[in-house]
Amino acid sequence: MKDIIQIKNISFNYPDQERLFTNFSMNIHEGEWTAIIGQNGSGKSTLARLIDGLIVLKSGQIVVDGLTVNDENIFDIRNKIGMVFQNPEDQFVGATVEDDVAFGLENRQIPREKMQQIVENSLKQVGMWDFRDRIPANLSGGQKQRVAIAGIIALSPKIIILDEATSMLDPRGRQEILKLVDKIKHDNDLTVISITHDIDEAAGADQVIVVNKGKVVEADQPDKIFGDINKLTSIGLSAPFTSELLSALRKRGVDSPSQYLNDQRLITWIKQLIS
Amino acid sequence: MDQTINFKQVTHTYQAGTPFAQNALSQVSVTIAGGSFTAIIGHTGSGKSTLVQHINALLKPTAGEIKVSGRTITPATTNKNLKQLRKHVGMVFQFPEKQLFEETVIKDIMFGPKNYGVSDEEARLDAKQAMGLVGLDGSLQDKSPFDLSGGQMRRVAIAGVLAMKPEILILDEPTAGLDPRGHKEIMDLAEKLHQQQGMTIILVTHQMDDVVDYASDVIVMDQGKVVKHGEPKDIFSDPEWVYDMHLDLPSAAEFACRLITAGVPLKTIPLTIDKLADAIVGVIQGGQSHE
Amino acid sequence: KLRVVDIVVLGIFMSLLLILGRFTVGVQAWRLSFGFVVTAIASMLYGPLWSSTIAALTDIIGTLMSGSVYFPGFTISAILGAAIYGYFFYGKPISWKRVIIAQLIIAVIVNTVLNTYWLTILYKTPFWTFLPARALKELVMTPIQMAILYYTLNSQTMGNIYNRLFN
Amino acid sequence: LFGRYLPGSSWVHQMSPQSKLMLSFYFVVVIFFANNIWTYAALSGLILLVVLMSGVSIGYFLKGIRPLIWLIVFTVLLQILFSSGGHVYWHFGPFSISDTSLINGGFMFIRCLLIIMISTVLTLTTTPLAIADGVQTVLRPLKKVHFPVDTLALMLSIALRFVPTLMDEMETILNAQRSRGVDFGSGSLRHRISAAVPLLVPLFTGAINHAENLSTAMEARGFTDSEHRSKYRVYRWQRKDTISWAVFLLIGILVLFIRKS
Repeated sequence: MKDIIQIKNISFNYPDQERLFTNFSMNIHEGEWTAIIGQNGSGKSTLARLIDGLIVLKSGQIVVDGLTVNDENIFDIRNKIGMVFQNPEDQFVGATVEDDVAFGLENRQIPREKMQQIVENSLKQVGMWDFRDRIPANLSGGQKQRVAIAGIIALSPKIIILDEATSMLDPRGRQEILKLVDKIKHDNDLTVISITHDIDEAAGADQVIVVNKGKVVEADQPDKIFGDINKLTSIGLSAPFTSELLSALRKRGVDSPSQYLNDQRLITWIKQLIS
Repeated sequence: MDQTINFKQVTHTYQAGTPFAQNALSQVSVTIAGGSFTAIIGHTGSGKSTLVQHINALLKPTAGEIKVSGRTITPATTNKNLKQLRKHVGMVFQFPEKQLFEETVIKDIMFGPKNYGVSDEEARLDAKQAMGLVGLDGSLQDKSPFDLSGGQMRRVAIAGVLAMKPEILILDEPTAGLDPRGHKEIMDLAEKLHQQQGMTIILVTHQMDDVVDYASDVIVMDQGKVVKHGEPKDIFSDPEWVYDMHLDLPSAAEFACRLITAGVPLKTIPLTIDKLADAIVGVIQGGQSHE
Repeated sequence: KLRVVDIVVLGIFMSLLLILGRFTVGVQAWRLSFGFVVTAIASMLYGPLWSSTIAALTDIIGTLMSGSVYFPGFTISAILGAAIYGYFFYGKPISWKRVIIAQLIIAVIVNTVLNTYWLTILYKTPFWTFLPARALKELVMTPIQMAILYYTLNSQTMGNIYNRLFN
Repeated sequence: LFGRYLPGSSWVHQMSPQSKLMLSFYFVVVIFFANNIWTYAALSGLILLVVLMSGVSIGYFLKGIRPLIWLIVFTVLLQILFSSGGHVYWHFGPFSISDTSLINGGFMFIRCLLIIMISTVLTLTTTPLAIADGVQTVLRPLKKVHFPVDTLALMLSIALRFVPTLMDEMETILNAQRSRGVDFGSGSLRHRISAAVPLLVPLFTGAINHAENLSTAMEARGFTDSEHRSKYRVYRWQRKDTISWAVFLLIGILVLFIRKS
């Protein structure tokens, strides 16, 4: 598996603040959905900003799709990465939905005729074409995040980084956005990095990286990570629903597996138990 | 004092008398029992926030009346003399850290009590007590609230409301944007205030797991009306209806529904993980006894 | 040369000017809007050129959008006011002396003389009939504005904002 | 604040915002040349035509005038009491009422009405965004003297985009502080001004938060500077604009001819 992002021995701290990362390393596989989890203040969002060159690295190296993150490559790298941020309100630049999707295209000086096509196409992919002349004040948080995603599709990147993109949405809006990103990932062959503390979302990822106090605690497939509830709660996270249920069954004397099962596999296992 | 809140035929129209007039509440009659932990649920725009803002008269009804601890709020209620009511009904808005403004944590928490004419010393005592309640370390009191972490800032804001010693506490999505640990701390605080201090808690939320874990009563709103009012088990007993309201089931209930669809014969729909585990164990044993 | 964040901050200040310019405290003739605080803060952070530019633009846009009568004279007043704040506050310690002189110049030249003169042109009314009432209002409001400016610009919040933007 | 736009597809709605903007400005200038019954009649006729072409009911215009009624009455009264000449009916100290002053008062009334009407047509038929775009187009020639028109255009669009957001936030902050016992609407002037602190500090802090986040998002989307960008939103000059200008210019020339010299 090719690593589309390599983070090698980075160290970072904000001025006058404690060291956030010391000799931190991790890799992101191309074409996978990687969830980076950790409690607030663990440095997850800083990591996303470092990858996109939005904050300057002090030491170490980050390579994105063969390019080292530095002043010279910054715009090529930003062409490869689309970011969706936490607050839907604070990433809407345009006055209306279509203006906002066009913003990134305007920055790249795409001619107007071509822009119109791309904007229409992108908005249709996220189901927001009918809302094209709405102003942000008349959209829900979930709809604004859809527009942000359209703005990313418009630039056809290789990587999407969701920086807590669903944490301010209600559960339904959250589900819809995740489904949408999943569809877009498949349609466009993208790599997705999701920075989140929604464990149930992380449980559906291909790879999970657990970050705590500026260190990678664990990086593996969800099966390997989510079996141990105590370890997760000890670093301020919760366990996925299925792990909690298995643990509750274990307490009731049911001989249950200690590894992580997703919803479907847990249902199958329970059915086997009763048959 | 009696903490019961009584809505009688309350209608609220935004921008009344203009072409943009909108009924945010229509003829709502509901009683929130004193001493209860009541969750208010409903999809976005169903009128939840409008409803709770009537309880401390931030909004006044266009028609109808609200009785809160011996006071009656009607369309004719003026903005004068609402202070006592607002002291009695503490209101924590969504993202309450956005209301912080003082130079130090302690001053910000003292702001509420001082608005009610409490002396400096007394306000300071109330503030310290509130800091203890929300679990803020005393050493933070002279820091600027803007230097704290997001979760701490939220607790400062909540302490600012608790320092006024309200008897009714309204929490509007108090855990939005927090991580799992922060979430649990805030919800446990609400439970503590409910059980130890006998506060009436009104929680506006989208998190159904919190509803079953903490609330004793649930009010379901849809299109400006109260469509159901009861205990959690009554509300979630009909999954179809819950989905029709554009709401979710608690995780355990949702998983139970999927088990039933897959052919696992559960008799009821459990709302919590423990009840679900019990039910599954019941089926297993039941199954074994048949053999 | 402005950084990206400066462009956005100035944009959002324009937003605040549009909103706070219309939000007033006080009753009837003694109303005070907090627009001047926004202008002063923009002037202190970004200097007279940028602050008078955004003041001019918000005057034009704000007037046109609210459907009131647009008159270029008031734009000139807005520019002058912001330029005066900028001259006195940009990159300098905000002392009582500076605040008093700046606000006094604005009160006399801009608010009293110029603005009355604009009304005279716009509605063809005699200059001296409007003047006394306007002068009286300035007499009451100016000291209040001075106090607000001094305490706001020297507040810890402003210090925090300055550090976040420029350090 | 900006809720005055009425959606529609009338002649006036379809004109480009920059020409609407310049025309209303031009019209106000022409009003200053009007000085007799014929000139005012010509301009009133033109305004009536514009109102008809805007497809907006007269009721809306009257509603727009209502808040300004006292200003109008006041200016008209001043005009009547202070202008001199002609046959004097009544006088007291510096005040007098004569036939000339009554006529002047009447003209003043029409003049106020005309200015308000043209501004109202503009706001009722043009979205805030289009007005901002219009202003920007009008300023475009200043680029030659290195005036940062593109940067200002971007600032303006951010400003408009954040007006509803910040108004909502202001409302929430007001409510949150009211819940903490602040009484915003009453008390002495001193009390009211000190009540502004718990409003303004959170409002500004929030504004700076928005600015930091938004600028990060803009950079992530490839923004570097406002000069080197293509443009998505363009308002083209149309035949309707040319025709409207022709009519306005004609009436302007007519006014110059029939005014009292």
